[in-house]
Amino acid sequence: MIANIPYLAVAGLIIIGLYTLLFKKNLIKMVIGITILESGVNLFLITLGYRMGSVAPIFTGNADNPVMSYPVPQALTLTSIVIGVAVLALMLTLVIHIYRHHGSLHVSKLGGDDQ
Amino acid sequence: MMNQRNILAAAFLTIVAVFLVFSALFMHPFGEPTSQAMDQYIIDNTVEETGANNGVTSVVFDYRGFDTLGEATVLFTAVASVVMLFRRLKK
Amino acid sequence: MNIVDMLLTHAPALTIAIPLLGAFLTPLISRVSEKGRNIFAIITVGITALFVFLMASEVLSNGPMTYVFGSTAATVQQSTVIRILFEVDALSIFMAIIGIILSFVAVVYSYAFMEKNTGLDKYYTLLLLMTTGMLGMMLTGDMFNFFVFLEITSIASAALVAFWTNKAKAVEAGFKYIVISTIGALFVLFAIALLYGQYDALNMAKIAQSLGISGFTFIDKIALVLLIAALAMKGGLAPMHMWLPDAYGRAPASISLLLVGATQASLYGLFRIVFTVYGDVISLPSISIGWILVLLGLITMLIGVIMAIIQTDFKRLIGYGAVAELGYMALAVGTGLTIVANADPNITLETAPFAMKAITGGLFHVINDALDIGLLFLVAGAVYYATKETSLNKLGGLARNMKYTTIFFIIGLLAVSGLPPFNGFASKLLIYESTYQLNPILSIVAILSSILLLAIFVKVLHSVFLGPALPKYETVREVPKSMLLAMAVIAGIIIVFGLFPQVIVTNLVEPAANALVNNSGYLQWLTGGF
Amino acid sequence: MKGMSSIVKTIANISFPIITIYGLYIIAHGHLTPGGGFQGGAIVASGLALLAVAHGTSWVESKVKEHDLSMLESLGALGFIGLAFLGLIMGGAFFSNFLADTSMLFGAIPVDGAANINTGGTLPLMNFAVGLKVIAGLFAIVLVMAIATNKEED
Repeated sequence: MIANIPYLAVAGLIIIGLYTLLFKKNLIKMVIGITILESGVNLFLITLGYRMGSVAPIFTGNADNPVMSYPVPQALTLTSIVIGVAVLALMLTLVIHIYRHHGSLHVSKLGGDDQ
Repeated sequence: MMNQRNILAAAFLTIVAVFLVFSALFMHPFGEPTSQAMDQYIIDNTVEETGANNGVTSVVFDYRGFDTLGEATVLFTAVASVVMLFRRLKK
Repeated sequence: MNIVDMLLTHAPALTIAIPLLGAFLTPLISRVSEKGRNIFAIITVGITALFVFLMASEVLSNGPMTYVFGSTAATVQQSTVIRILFEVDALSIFMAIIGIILSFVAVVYSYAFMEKNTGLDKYYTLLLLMTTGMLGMMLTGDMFNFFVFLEITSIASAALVAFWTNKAKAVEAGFKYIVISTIGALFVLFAIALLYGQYDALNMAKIAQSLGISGFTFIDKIALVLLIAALAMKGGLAPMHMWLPDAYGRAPASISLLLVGATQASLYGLFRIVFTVYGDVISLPSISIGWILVLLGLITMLIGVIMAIIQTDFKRLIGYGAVAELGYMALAVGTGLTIVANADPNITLETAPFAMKAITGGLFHVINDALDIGLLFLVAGAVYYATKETSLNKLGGLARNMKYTTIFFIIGLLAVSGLPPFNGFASKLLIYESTYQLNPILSIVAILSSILLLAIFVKVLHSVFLGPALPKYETVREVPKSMLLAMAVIAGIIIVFGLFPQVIVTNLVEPAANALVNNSGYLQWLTGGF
Repeated sequence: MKGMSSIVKTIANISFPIITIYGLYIIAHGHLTPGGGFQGGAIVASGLALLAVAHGTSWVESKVKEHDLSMLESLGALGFIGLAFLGLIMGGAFFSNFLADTSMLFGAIPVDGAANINTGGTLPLMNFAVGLKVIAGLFAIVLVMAIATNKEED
């Protein structure tokens, strides 16, 4: 159980992100919720690549290379973080426009208009 | 606060929470990854094949370089979108 | 001669690289000349279409094609797959053909449709990026690469949905679309991480192979459920379809056309994962994924049709029509899946031939729906271009001045509701026959919703095109030539598919269905060595 | 945003070159030390954002136009995909590292397992291209958003 603490931290982050997303009425808080959710998934990606007692995969040239953690999940997380920045920029742009149109950030403004 | 939509959302949240906690418990223990076929190969011959000290950069730009091209495209898309959405509408 | 062979070997990479190069060049070219940029975009998509058809001839003749990014050396060292690999088999080339037709028509259509708008260099850049994202999703053989291209398509289409920033509804639709797409994509990433944690592999074929070896553990079940939920949400299936009519209804018409392709790319991702990655493992459990897809399809169909009745906005109505059509695809492929992924050994493809017919019907309906719904969106765009009005109550009597658009609308209307001479009928007939054999109620509901769709679109035909000539629209003129050309291309394809369905089914849809059902072809390069 | 007090401006002017050099260092040594095109580009973009905040958007608007930034970004992106195409032509497969172990520019063979500045093959070039793209891109986002929200106030 103790060995899986990081995964429980990931579960906690994702649940907090989802809670903020589902229950908060302010648009900015929804965007924050998505960022928390995204950081939870990134944390999960990173924890997959760790080996007990390993160091970062940087080679220093001395022959006896110590045990190294996996480089692939770190590369995937790099991509995921940049995607998070891109999505965040777009969402905030749209929130600015919604604020200009409605003057308020309340989610009720987004009501599906099945008139 | 407990109107119909919130109950639905609460139910959805608990289902996802159960999924996550179970996946957390059933995952392989934190420090011992079960299989290391791909990563061990990369660690072993990063320096020979790509000539880079930094294993992550060799994965980012050489072994999985196409992902990084996709990622650079994502950033390019985001910048194009933001600039497009803030344009002046009247010509 | 070796030029064609050289191009052919690099075709998968060039299919993605050329529109991407075009997207990066567009801002530079638009500084030089506005007209030049539009032509450049059309040429870029045209060249990409050449490469897609070149690959199609290769793949349909001699089996799946693989392309490794980064080195010519075989990357299957000690049965691990290091680099990113593009796997193009009959199913992905079938979807790529749909994607490239839609984007070519969209580029030609937006030449005149978007003339009076500003910010067009970014518009064309995002259009090309959306095409790249869509094609990338369809051709890639790597899970994480699929996620990256899914994100490119989501961001580009969300921005394009919100293109008319002066309309509050369009910006809201864009925000809803990007929020739901991001959540879906994050759960796809979480499932990919779960699979990576298990098997230390990101290649779909490698994961399928290791799944086959080590069986269906609890973590794989969670990953499968997350993938199905996220991709069904991105594919517009029932419980989470609310974003689709808003996004389709508020976007410019050429973008709605591309959105149809993007949604179907997510649906392709769902089929690829359920049939190929989890192919030989999925038949173990007693619960059948097939029945879930069938029920999802039914609910989607009913919701789409019922909600379409009460719509008064032209494009939102077509959006709900698109939701209903997605229900057909899920229903058909789900019916096939109930047989393919059936636990007890005596129900197999041989004993239940209707499963193969259902999957063929479902896939044929994917291309038919893309064309029919696409044509209807182009007609709605033409009506908006001419009258700046999309609400059905205010429109009327346009047939007098816009003859061709009316003809195209009638073709689209008959094709969507599956009437004989057109392509909708060919695929829906296959679906009716096969779902009847699984359970009669399914095909009854399918036929009823087709009839309802016909009724709805006839009502639209009457309220928009026929009826008394409104004074406001006396001066309405027909839309420019390039828009008519775009609509004519799609209408032509619809008629050709409608008159000769067997030709298309035998040499395009059937190989795709076979490639979908047995994944041995997909894994062949891994097991059989490079 | 209007500019801040002169103290903040002078401190920003002093710290901006330091941030930029550090960011460029991260980009240049992407294949040796932790970091790379994205991380270094983000650092330099944050330095530029610091200037925009300190001096106010009107000053920045007079200095750099959004068009030039998108040109820079397109150039960076073209450099990156150009290298990938070169890999296709010279190295046989799209995105192949055709410069590694060929002792051309950046192509020296790493000796006894330790790479140095000159052995990265196409990696350093890709780092530069991506770094340029990220600098121009992120600063364009910051600039456009600042101008848009700035227009609202006055």
